[in-house]
Amino acid sequence: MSETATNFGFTDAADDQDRQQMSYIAAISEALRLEMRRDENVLILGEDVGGEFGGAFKVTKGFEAEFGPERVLNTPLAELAFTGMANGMALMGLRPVVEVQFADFITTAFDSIVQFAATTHYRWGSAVPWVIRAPSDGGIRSGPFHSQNPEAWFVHTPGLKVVAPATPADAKGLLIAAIRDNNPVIYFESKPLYRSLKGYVPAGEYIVPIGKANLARQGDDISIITYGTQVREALKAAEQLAREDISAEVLDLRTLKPLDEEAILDTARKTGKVLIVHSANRMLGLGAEIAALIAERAFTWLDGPIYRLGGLDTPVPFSPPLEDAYRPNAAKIVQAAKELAAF
Amino acid sequence: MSETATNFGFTDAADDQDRQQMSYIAAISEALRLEMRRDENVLILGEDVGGEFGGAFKVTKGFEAEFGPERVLNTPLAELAFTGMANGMALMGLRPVVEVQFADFITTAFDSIVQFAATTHYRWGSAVPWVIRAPSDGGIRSGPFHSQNPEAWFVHTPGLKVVAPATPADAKGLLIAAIRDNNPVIYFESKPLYRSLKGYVPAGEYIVPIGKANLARQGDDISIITYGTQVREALKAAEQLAREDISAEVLDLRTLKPLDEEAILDTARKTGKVLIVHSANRMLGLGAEIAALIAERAFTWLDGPIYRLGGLDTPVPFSPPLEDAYRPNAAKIVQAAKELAAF
Amino acid sequence: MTHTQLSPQQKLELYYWMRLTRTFDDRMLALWKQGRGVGGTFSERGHEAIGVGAAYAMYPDDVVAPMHRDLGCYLLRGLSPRRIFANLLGRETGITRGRDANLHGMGDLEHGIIGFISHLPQSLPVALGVAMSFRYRHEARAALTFVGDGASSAGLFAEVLNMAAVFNAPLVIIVENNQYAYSTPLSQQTKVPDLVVRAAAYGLPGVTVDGNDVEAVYSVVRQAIDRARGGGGATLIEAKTMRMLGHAIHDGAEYVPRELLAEWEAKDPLRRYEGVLQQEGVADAVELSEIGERCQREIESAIEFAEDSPWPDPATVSEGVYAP
Amino acid sequence: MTHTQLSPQQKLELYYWMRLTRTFDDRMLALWKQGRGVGGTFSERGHEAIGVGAAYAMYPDDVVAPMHRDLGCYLLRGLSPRRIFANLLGRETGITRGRDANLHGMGDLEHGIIGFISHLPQSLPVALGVAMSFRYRHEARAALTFVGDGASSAGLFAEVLNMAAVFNAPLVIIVENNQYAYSTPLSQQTKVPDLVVRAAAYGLPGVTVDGNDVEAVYSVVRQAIDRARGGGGATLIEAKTMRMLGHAIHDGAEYVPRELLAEWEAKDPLRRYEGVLQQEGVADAVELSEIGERCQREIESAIEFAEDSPWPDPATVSEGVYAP
Ligand SMILES: Cc1ncc(C[n+]2csc(CCOP(=O)(O)OP(=O)(O)O)c2C)c(N)n1
Ligand SMILES: Cc1ncc(C[n+]2csc(CCOP(=O)(O)OP(=O)(O)O)c2C)c(N)n1
Ligand SMILES: [Mg+2]
Ligand SMILES: [Mg+2]
Repeated sequence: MSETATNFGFTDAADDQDRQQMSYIAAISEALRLEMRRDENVLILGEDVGGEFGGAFKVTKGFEAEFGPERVLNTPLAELAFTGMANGMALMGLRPVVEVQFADFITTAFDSIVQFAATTHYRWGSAVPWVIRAPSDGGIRSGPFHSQNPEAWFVHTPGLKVVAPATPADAKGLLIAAIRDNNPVIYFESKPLYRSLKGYVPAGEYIVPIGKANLARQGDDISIITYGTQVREALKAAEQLAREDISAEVLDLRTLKPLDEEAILDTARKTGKVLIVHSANRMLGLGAEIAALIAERAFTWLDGPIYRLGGLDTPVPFSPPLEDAYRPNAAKIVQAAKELAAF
Repeated sequence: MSETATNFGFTDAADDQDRQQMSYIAAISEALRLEMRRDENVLILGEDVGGEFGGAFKVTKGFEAEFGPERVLNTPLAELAFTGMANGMALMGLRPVVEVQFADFITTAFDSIVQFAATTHYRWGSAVPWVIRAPSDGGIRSGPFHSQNPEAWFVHTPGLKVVAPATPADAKGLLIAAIRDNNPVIYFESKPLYRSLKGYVPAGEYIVPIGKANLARQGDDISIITYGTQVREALKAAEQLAREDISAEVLDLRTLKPLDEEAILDTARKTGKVLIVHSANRMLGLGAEIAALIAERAFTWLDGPIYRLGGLDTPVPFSPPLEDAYRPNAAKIVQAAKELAAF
Repeated sequence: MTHTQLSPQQKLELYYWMRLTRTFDDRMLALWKQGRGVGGTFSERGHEAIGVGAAYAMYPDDVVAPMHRDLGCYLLRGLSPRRIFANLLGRETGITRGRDANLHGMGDLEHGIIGFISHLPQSLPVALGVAMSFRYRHEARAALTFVGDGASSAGLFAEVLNMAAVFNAPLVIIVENNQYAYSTPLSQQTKVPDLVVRAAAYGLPGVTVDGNDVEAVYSVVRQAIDRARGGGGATLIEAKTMRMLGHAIHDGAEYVPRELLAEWEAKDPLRRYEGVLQQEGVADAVELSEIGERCQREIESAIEFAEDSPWPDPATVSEGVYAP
Repeated sequence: MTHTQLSPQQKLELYYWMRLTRTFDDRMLALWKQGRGVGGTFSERGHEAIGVGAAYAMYPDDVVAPMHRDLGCYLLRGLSPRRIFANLLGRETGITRGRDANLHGMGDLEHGIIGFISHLPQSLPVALGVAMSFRYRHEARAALTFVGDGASSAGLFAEVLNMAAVFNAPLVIIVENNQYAYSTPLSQQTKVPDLVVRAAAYGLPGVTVDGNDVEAVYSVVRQAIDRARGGGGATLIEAKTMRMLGHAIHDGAEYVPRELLAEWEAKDPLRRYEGVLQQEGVADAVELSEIGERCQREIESAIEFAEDSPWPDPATVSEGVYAP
């Protein structure tokens, strides 16, 4: 097997001073710390987030010492209630940032999210400004319950916003934007990128607006539309494709709800050939909405079928060869892109 | 307002002897009764399903008298636990049919469905053969929490099957098929059709196979692909369109997971113009998957963009003018179809 | 139980709110029978003393998350009968502007009220969060919420009791034990006839109160609120009562033994309080019926207002999904 | 607590299973440290007496839904160390054929075992359903399941206690109170130090047992199972113990006071039982170490088997999502 066990890289988030090479997870910690310093209404809650421990991934390591236990609230194991509690706090003007230990456990809080938080402003006009941080995605041999990508459920739910950063800078900028947004925002962070992806992160206040995609690479022959962990794979694939004289554009969605429809339609219209990629299960994954959007509003520009590459329609398997078969990666993207380019 | 309050038609399910004019809800009751008589392993559980009462919609009225309280089990108000209980029963070879009082409350049982039931056979090879009956859809002025169409969440989840009958005959035949299926099947029944839709229902054992769509009407110019309550609207629309010389084909999906891909592709290839309709929220509703499927595999046959008509991307509003604005209906289908036909 | 001393004026206020609630309820039911309603609706007949007594015990800066049988609480906290009726009828002038149904979603933070959602018992963690926001800001305020006997079987009830205890939250939870959850009697819901025993299992104090005695309700809730506001933490109160009509308007409740209803009819909170007030010389029959007439007029004018109110404009249907 | 009489042979069996469990655990940890593991894994050090004592109390036709610290239970119910090790290493020969991770998903109905899922405490309602299937078929069988102190804060725990009582289900629930849920000590999890008090709140009998005393565990579980099989309904048992290592393999558990660990190290269930057996003259040190060597051989051969086993074929990845 090529990949070894990573144990999710459970170590302390490096307090990286070199902004050129800041890790994705350090960028998350920095965003939280800055927002908590800026605004007393921002607090953190979830299982094991407090104490010296600072969360399963150590994102809030040191936070209790700086902000005190009231602002870094260790909760009992009760996702439905503590997310519901965040609803009440948010209604009273606080800005809770809820950590679900793994994105997989967000289902336990489902009612508090999709029924209460998502509908409240529409029903009686009061805002529920919270953020749920959900460590998602796999490729690290953690099996069906620590590898999930449940974003599609929330994208389907009116009243929520959903973001999924693909770079350290976006991890920071989107988290700050999410905390300042007046709506419930689910922030899907990528476990596989935590410590393996480093890059430049602007210092101080840095906001990436919700709803704006990022054209991560320009190209002419084909558009690869993706987000989260798969952006890195798509960029790798695009380099490979370039060597084979296929010019691929890579659009990193960054925000999954609301979608940046113009950016999606622009790239589709430009290249006429679209490949959508995500780690989540393919059937009715976000790729379906993007394909449907393009098939409706960029139809006359299309020069080929719209391809989707997603996780297979199985639970996420544990064993390395199975998980590798399950997940999209650069090689699979290259293959699909070549097929499409040749159409 | 044209429509008056219906209170969901809360009366006893008619024991309609005239098979030509059997109501949709009577067909559901009949399927349950027949299956319980046939197989001792079939039992019913849920809130208020037992006693003289027989469920919020009276589907199981008289069942306790016939089958006894052990087979018609009134549960405490605890969806997560009683659905989890159904998981355990199913593993031991029983065939529980769970009634969630309204489809809206299925979210309360989410973990037991999407995490346990959906993954068990893949993980360790044991079958979880249950059915959840979920009374869904609106148009009857019951507001955001008694009108939902949550099927997309489950269609996205590998390991589940999802059906949604549009006629009394299918209500019977799909329920029997669901009970006999060795997998967890969510059966979305349409509240608005309960007593307002009547039709011929075959007597005795009648099975509509899971996974097979029904070409409800043949046509040449445009394909309307839909399911559940909207089939009736689509058929009405098709008649209207016929009067305006547009020949519309109506495909009733019947099963939402697994999709009858061939039937979908066949109609798309035949007419080259596709309009997808459902009551559920449009964004990442089932229509997205169908559009994506067609955009990938029937691309060269398409003569126009793929249109989707869904519920608006809002919670389901209560007030009649708002709910009417929210929901697709025959008139809106006609309008969209004419636009598409003219493309 | 020693009642906190109430003045005659206060007693008359309690009576007024209960009477207003009953009048609202009666007129609503009549309207629906005439086909003038929209969708379904819930009666709170039999629950008047709980909603009113508890709301009367609140301080102005406290916040409440009521459930579907707490009309009296909404009224007392300041939602006008007009806006509520308009809500029931789906009008633009209703609290939810036609977005939410019957008593759902009637939230208004100006009045310290959290809107209700169907998913039981979702109000509980939200009220806990409100309480925790007070704790967070070191404000001496309390949150109050209600839950039914049926909904107390939902795990969320236990999660909230536990967290309220762990966090020493300024929260008061009132179980309205009305013996039934829809058609399901308490004996099929749980093996413990006294739901207050759940308190101890999570380390909270628990109190039982006669839910048909408005002053008793007022008194225990007031004590619990004072305790919460003073930093003493959460309390669970079980108010025993009876759901006197069906689960909702369409339900004839044939499954409820008629003797049980007769037994509780004799304990009707409104009639009973009329007796108390007359016995104590607070008011005579004439004065009470004057209050009744005043309530009648208010409700009639509310109905008129609601029925004359415009429907929401369908063009606005997509507005408000997101906060700006 | 009078222990059901165990024969010397039975006592040695109990010892063997605890020793096998410990040996498995030790070797697993060593393998992981050497980088030969795949993904993460959980140690059950300290929990041996609970998993083994409880499983030993089961009848062959009973069914168990274990959690992530019940390795001893899986072994005793008949899952071979080979298949378990192969599962840990993601091999085709593992119980889940590479589909599920570490101790998750190790279900095998031939052995009366329900596979575990992460979402806590999902095993509880499933075990309740198993118990209800026995009741439904009028079979004198019981279901047994385990839950952690942390997971007892989840509402599902309360829902299941309540439903088990209402339905008089033949179910035994064991709370493995090991003082911590990941980094969270019990005092931050709940205000009640004795989780067994929850039983009364739902109308169930509750029993506390020393979770480091295998015979005591056996005895109380046996009584509860007999009661369940005899139609007497469900029991909640709280077994007190200590999680002796980190939450999972990656976790050094620096947040646990070293004195607390030292205190519990002295009560190590395996060492302690060795003392009992020697004192009672059931076995001497030589006999015990012979058992130890036997366990060592079994585990080494299991590891060899697992490491030599083939990986699953990626072409099969989509197989088995649905039952035929
Ligand atoms: C999670 C959930 N499941 C089911 C329902 C449907 N339902 C509405 S009220 C009700 C009974 C509630 O009983 P109780 O809590 O005792 O309140 P009461 O109506 O008696 O005041 C049920 C089952 C719901 N609202 N929420
Ligand atoms: C619903 C849910 N939330 C969070 C987790 C993550 N998690 C795994 S084990 C654990 C702690 C469990 O503690 P406890 O129940 O005491 O069992 P122990 O590990 O101590 O044996 C947590 C929080 C989970 N598995 N399920
Ligand atoms: Mg009740
Ligand atoms: Mg523990």
